[in-house]
Amino acid sequence: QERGGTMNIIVQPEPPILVLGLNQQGPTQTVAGKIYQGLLTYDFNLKPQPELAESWEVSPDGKVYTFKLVKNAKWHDGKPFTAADVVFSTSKMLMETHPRARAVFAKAEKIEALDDYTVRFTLKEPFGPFLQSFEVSSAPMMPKHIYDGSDYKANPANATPIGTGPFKFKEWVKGSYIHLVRNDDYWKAGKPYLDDIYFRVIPDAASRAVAVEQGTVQQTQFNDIETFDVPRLKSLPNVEMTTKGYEFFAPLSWIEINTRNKPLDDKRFRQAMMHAIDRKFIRDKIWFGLGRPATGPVNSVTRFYEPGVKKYDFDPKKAEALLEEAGYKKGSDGTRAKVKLLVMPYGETWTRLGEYVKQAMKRVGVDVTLETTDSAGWVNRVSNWDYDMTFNFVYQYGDPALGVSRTYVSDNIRKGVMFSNTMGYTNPEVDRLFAQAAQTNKDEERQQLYSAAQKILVEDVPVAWLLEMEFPTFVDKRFKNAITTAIGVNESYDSVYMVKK
Amino acid sequence: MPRIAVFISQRLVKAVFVVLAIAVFNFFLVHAAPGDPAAVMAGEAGAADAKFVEQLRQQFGLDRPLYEQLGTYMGKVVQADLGYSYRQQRPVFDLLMDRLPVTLSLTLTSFVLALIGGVALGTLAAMRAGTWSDTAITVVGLTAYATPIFWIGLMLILLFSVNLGWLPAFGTESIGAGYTGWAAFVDRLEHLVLPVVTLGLFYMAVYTRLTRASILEVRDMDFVKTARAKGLPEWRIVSVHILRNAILPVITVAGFQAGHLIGGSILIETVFALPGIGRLAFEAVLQRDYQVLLGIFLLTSVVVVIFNLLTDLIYSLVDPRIEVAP
Amino acid sequence: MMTVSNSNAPLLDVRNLTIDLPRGADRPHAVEDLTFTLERGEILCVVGESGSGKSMTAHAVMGLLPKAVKVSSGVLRHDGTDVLSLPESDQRALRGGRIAMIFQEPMTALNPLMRVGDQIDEVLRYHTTLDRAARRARVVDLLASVGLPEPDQLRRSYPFRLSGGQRQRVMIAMALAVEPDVLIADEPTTALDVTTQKQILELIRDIQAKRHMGVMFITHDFGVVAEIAHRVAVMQKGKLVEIGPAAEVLNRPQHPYTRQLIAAVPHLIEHREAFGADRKPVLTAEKVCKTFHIGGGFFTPGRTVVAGNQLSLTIRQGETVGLVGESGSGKSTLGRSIVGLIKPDSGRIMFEGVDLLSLSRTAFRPYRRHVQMVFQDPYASLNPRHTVGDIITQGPIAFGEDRGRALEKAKDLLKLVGLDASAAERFPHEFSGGQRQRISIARALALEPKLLIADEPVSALDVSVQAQVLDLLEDLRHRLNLSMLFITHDLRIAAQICDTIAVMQKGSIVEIGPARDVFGNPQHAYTRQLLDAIPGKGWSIPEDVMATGRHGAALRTSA
Amino acid sequence: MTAAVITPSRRKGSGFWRAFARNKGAVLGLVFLLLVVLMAIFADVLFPTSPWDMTAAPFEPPFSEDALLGSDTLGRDIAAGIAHGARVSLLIGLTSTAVAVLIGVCLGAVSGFYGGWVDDAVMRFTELFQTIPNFVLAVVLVAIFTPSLTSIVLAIAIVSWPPLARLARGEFMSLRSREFVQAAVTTGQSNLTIIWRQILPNSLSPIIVSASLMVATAILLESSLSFLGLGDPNLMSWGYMVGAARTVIRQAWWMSFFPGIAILLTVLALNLVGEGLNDALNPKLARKGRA
Ligand SMILES: Nc1ncnc2c1ncn2[C@@H]1O[C@H](COP(=O)(O)OP(=O)(O)OP(=O)(O)O)[C@@H](O)[C@H]1O
Ligand SMILES: Nc1ncnc2c1ncn2[C@@H]1O[C@H](COP(=O)(O)OP(=O)(O)OP(=O)(O)O)[C@@H](O)[C@H]1O
Ligand SMILES: [Mg+2]
Ligand SMILES: [Mg+2]
Ligand code: NI
Repeated sequence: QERGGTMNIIVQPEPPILVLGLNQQGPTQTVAGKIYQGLLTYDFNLKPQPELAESWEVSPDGKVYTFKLVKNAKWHDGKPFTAADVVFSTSKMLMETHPRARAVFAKAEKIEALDDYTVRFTLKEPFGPFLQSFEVSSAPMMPKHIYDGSDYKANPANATPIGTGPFKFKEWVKGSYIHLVRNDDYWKAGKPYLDDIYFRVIPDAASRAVAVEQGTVQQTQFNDIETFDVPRLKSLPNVEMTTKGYEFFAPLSWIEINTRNKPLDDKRFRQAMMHAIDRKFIRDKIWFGLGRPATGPVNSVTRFYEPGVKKYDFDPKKAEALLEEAGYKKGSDGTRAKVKLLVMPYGETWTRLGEYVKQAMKRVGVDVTLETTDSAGWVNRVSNWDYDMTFNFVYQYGDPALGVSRTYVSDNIRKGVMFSNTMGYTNPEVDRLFAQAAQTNKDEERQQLYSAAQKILVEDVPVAWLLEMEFPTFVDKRFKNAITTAIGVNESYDSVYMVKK
Repeated sequence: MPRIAVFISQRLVKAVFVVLAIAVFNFFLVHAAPGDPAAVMAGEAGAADAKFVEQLRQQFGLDRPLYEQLGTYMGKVVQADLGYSYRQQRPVFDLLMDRLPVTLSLTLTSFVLALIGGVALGTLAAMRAGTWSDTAITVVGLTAYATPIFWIGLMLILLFSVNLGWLPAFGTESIGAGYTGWAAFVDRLEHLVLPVVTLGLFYMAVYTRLTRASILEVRDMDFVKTARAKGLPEWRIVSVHILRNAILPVITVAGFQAGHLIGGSILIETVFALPGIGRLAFEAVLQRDYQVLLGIFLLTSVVVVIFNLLTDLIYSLVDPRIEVAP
Repeated sequence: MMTVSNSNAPLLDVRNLTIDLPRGADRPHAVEDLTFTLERGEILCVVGESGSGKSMTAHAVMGLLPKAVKVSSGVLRHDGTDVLSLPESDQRALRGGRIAMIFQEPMTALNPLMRVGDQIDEVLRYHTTLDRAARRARVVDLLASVGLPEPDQLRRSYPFRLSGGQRQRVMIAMALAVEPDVLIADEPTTALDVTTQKQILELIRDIQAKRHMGVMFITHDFGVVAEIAHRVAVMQKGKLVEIGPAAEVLNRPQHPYTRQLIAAVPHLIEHREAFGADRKPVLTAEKVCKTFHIGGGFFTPGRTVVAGNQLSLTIRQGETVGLVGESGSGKSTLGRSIVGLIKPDSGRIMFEGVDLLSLSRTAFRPYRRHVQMVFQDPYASLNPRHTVGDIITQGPIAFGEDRGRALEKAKDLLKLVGLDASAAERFPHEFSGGQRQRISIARALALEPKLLIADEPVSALDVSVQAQVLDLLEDLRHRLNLSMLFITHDLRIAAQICDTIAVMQKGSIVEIGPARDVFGNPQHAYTRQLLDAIPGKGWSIPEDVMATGRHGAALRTSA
Repeated sequence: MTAAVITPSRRKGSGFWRAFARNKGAVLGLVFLLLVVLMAIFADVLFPTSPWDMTAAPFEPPFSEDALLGSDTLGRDIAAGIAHGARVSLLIGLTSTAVAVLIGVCLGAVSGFYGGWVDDAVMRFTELFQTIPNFVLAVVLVAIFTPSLTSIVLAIAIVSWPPLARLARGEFMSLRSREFVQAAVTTGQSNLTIIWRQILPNSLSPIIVSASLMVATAILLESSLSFLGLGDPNLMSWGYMVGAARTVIRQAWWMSFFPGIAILLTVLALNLVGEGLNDALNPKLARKGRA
């Protein structure tokens, strides 16, 4: 392991700002994950690992969490990182600016610094996934001395982010690249190894693929590479592909169904959809082998997955039978019903998927009209319930209480809010199970509650689950140690090194 | 000289009104779109609650009534302030200035090359009207004119970057290569070749056609007969008498299209991943970044206005008659 | 640079020249078996109707024939050398060096984007070895020698700044730059005013005499021929029908075609009685003023042109009032004001006691049918997409006439103007210029007007056709008791058909009175100048030719 | 309107055809265009199934058994897409041109005929639209009103009419002062009759020529919009096919190549026909022949 080397990583789309406390879009996380750090990170099985916190303790009642911080961490401007920064970040700044952190830390009754390197969180009631909420994008540590008392969003320091991470912000040529350089004062001795990281903005998918082939960039992640390019790029001699490193996000894609509208309000219609759509075909031909057909609301790589749920195999006959039973008879033109499908504006693949769903549903007599819109229109329409069906994919953030329940519980039916229960699905039993499971920190108990919830949901089909998505990460073979944890490319990369030939 | 000054100031006054009208028009157009930047950012964040969106709206000034927003905006525009992009956390003017060099170097080089090439080819074709070289130029020109510009771009990348590996496929420079001085300049030039050729090819075809048609028209005019009767050599007749007169309509069209090059550059910048105004515009539409979009509209209309003005000035230089009838 | 010449040979010797036209043209040869010579120190006038091949001959001599047109046989010698067999570079040296040419249209014959001095300089650059300074001096000399004022400044002007006459002088200066021995002038004065024409003719004659050049002068105006020709060649349909000394051809024409041409020339003999001042006035214009503003914007005032300054005029029942004057003097403006195409700034136009200018658009409409207009250009005045029948009936239909009746009447009118009734179903492009002008007249008459405004109705036509149309108008006037305002710049024509003449200059009527008085005893200096400028005054059409040719052919319809 | 152009006179009509036929490229273009139209009309006969149907395995290369020109990423037949796409491309090209011609000619006619402040107002309005780069405006319009057949057609029309308005204005202005129009005024015809019967038919030739070229531009515009992902997702159009296939251009050149060629050839044919029309209808050449 030697020092030196420059890594070029694709970032797409270009992040609006790099201050992770203020913006948590995917690309922001990838770039800012090298600048900022969280207290913890997670291994591939989602077990907490130390980062800025070197150790932690949980009280037996599950209400008090005490973290010991590393002692030698420094902000990029030279100021020491202390418990005050943790308290400021979690109790003040993120409460203002970070919707996900807000939901978690609102459960804390008290957040206090016991000394410069000890922080104690006291919760109002036990919260199962509390320890799952400390990786860099869920709770990035922000410098108190810069932000306290200022208008966070208008702070002039936002242009030059200051974190504790292994890489420092150097330069940002908008529309072109972001340049990070090694933090020589990094608190882990001898690290990082790389000299520079360039994040390059390449908006066109074909160009991104060429960039990988030509070796101009050494890493791509998430959906940078369109699915159809994956098989080809996978066989390149200079890069390695992995689908690991997304366990924390564990994205799950589905057809979101507005259950307020006819005929989608009928459970049998939704079940028929599950039978009419060939998810293996989708995985093989649209996602080119990436991902696994989803069986229910929880991704099988995360915690509390329940395999024993009702199975929907691809069976158009069964689908037709269900439709027949629900009273949707074939009309003279062979059509049973008409619905609209709003295609998600996040790339070609979703458009292809839309076209596939249209054809698949047509085969069982349902006429699907495709609608397209740009991302603003999509968010606007979905969050205001102005749609029949659309696609969506949602991250699970390591725990059903963080990333799963929000989609299905009825008190999260909130008009105008994206990623809430926009389907309008209500089931009191499901509400109860999810609420109870969140409030305990006994894993066996939680497993039982979540299994029960999963069984009900799979029977009800509030959304038509498609795939447990996998993202391909391509990394140049000369670069080692890139993907080591469940947050994958959002890691700090302090142990990545380059093998010189 | 004062005539020119009067002429320019007269045009400028007109232009200011056009530009202001465009600002208002665009303001309503952009705000007619469903969704707003806050919603987009909420969608991209992957998680959101009502407070988050509310905060953003307040910050962007979207909670105030439309006429008030328009008033604020126009008030700023009049003071040459294009506003602030909260999404990008930067003044719109700075954003535009960042992107402008790329777009200008792309469009101006293509424009100049297309103009020179087009006029040269058009002249050649017209002077040899009916021969095989005319046919060849016309056919190639027509083909370039009829091919979707992005398709040409893709094919060129396929050929020159992927298969032959002669030229870089995208970007404006080899980032991190650490070139300085001359090497950096050459590097930038190399990156410009494919986009410029792609964009230029289409316009070259346009100018070739125009020049050819214009020359065919001028060729039969009386004063050309006079020049022949004077016993001048053919090259002088073509260059001094025919071309100078034939170029006028080409200048007019060229001036008009200079602004539209920016439109074409959206496609080119997308295909070749250039951080220019065109792509910024496209992203701004999708992200509902009102301020940036309005800024771009304003900037491009100013550019177009300036180009039209330049065209008229060039015209008045080439054509002495213009002075009398502005 | 003086050229040494082989003095035995004629300057230009054209033998059996035949020029082929491209396939699909109206005849196979532009010029057929043409033979003539041009001697030193002589002016040879070539006359003939439009399309007879005059220009083609000239272009062939210059080696400037259009690509599609080729000399198929014959010999063309210049000073003994066979021009047609010379290589291109030698031909080029000949062009502009020994043979020079000036064209009809001074407005378009000069490069609009080049200073006139530079355009002359070009000839010197390519045909002499003079250095820059010497060339400049020569340009100034040349401009001075063609009578242009302040040549040193004018050298730097662009053509658009010069008047038509000045441009034609520049063209002549350019042609003379390297002292050619042959000058070909293709209708050099046709586009000019009479007064300017006179000056240019004099200039050409002077220079020709001074330098002992041979001049081939193409024209269709026998007045001009009479003015300057030493010899005359007459062409018809590509063939030379008569050639001889001017006096012979003009006064004792042999070929019937020549006789017909000469007979068609309007004759400057007043044969009209003074018109009775007791007749009822149809139209009275009082102090009509019109100023045009050209250009201008927010800041610039632009240019103003006074096209009508206190114009007063009376037209009586059955009277023909002629409006003459140089180009741009405002003749058309007055005519258009009367028919309501232009709104004058002030003044009154009284028609049967009503002031037409005070009427609104709708109130004016009923009066439109009483005042009709015939336009100058027979090609532009008929809608090419409508049938002749449509064109004539549109007016009556607009005034509520039944379509069938209107068509019947249109057919009668066509017969009246000497066309076949079947013409109604055809389109304008199927007719010749003279026939179209008849259609125009029929259209004007369809509304049974009391007053006819004819704005240069014959100036776009060939002489022989001109005569026919004028006779038609004359005839109709008698038959229908029409009043007419006849606008023309040709004093011969005015003299021939007008009872009263009004002379206009720069927007004002400078003299008005009975034709006989105005022509016989002009009062205003400008009128005298105009009359003085009429070419070929000294020549009168031989009586016998006039008797046989013209009045016999008066109403022939084959224009 | 077209009836006025193709004059009832047999001689004139045949003259037009003769002039048109002299231009070999134009005839070639016309023949090709007719083939495209036929293909559009008989698309349902040639390829009875919907072009969206996945009839073959994905990524089949051309000349394979069940897909003559290959299949696309979802196994849809490229040939069927091209045949059905002809319909959409032509439909969008023609309707948007028709709308643009309607707007342009109306505004241009009013502006050129009445002159004065009306002209000034209309021209300022036109300038406004010409100052905004047209493709940018089209993108914004389609994005804002969400991509659909109507919004695409309207957007293309909205960005295309200004040149037509200028052309029509120029024609109307010059024709208005022509003597036959003044003759119509003096014979008491109403403004409407003059605009409709006298001026319009005579100004149509250049308008038809530009319209024919505009159809070509509209097809290109539509494909560019599709390329950026702003096409109507329910319509199989050539532009959509290139746009959808561009990302797999490396693996499957045929997916964007054939529709690209279809656009290229159709646009080329339209241009050739436009030039042929120009040669045949150009009043200048016609006048020359007459003099
Ligand atoms: N460029 C050309 N191509 C083909 N035919 C031509 C061309 N120019 C003239 N012609 C034809 O050649 C013949 C002679 O034309 P020419 O110009 O010599 O007549 P002209 O006597 O000069 O007539 P005008 O008095 O109208 O000038 C006419 O039939 C004319 O139609
Ligand atoms: N519509 C117009 N706008 C501006 N100026 C005009 C207009 N019509 C005529 N003029 C100008 O008014 C003056 C008189 O023009 P008019 O046409 O009446 O002259 P004319 O005597 O008929 O000349 P010609 O013999 O050349 O026909 C000219 O200088 C002309 O340029
Ligand atoms: Mg001639
Ligand atoms: Mg006049
Ligand atoms: Ni008589």
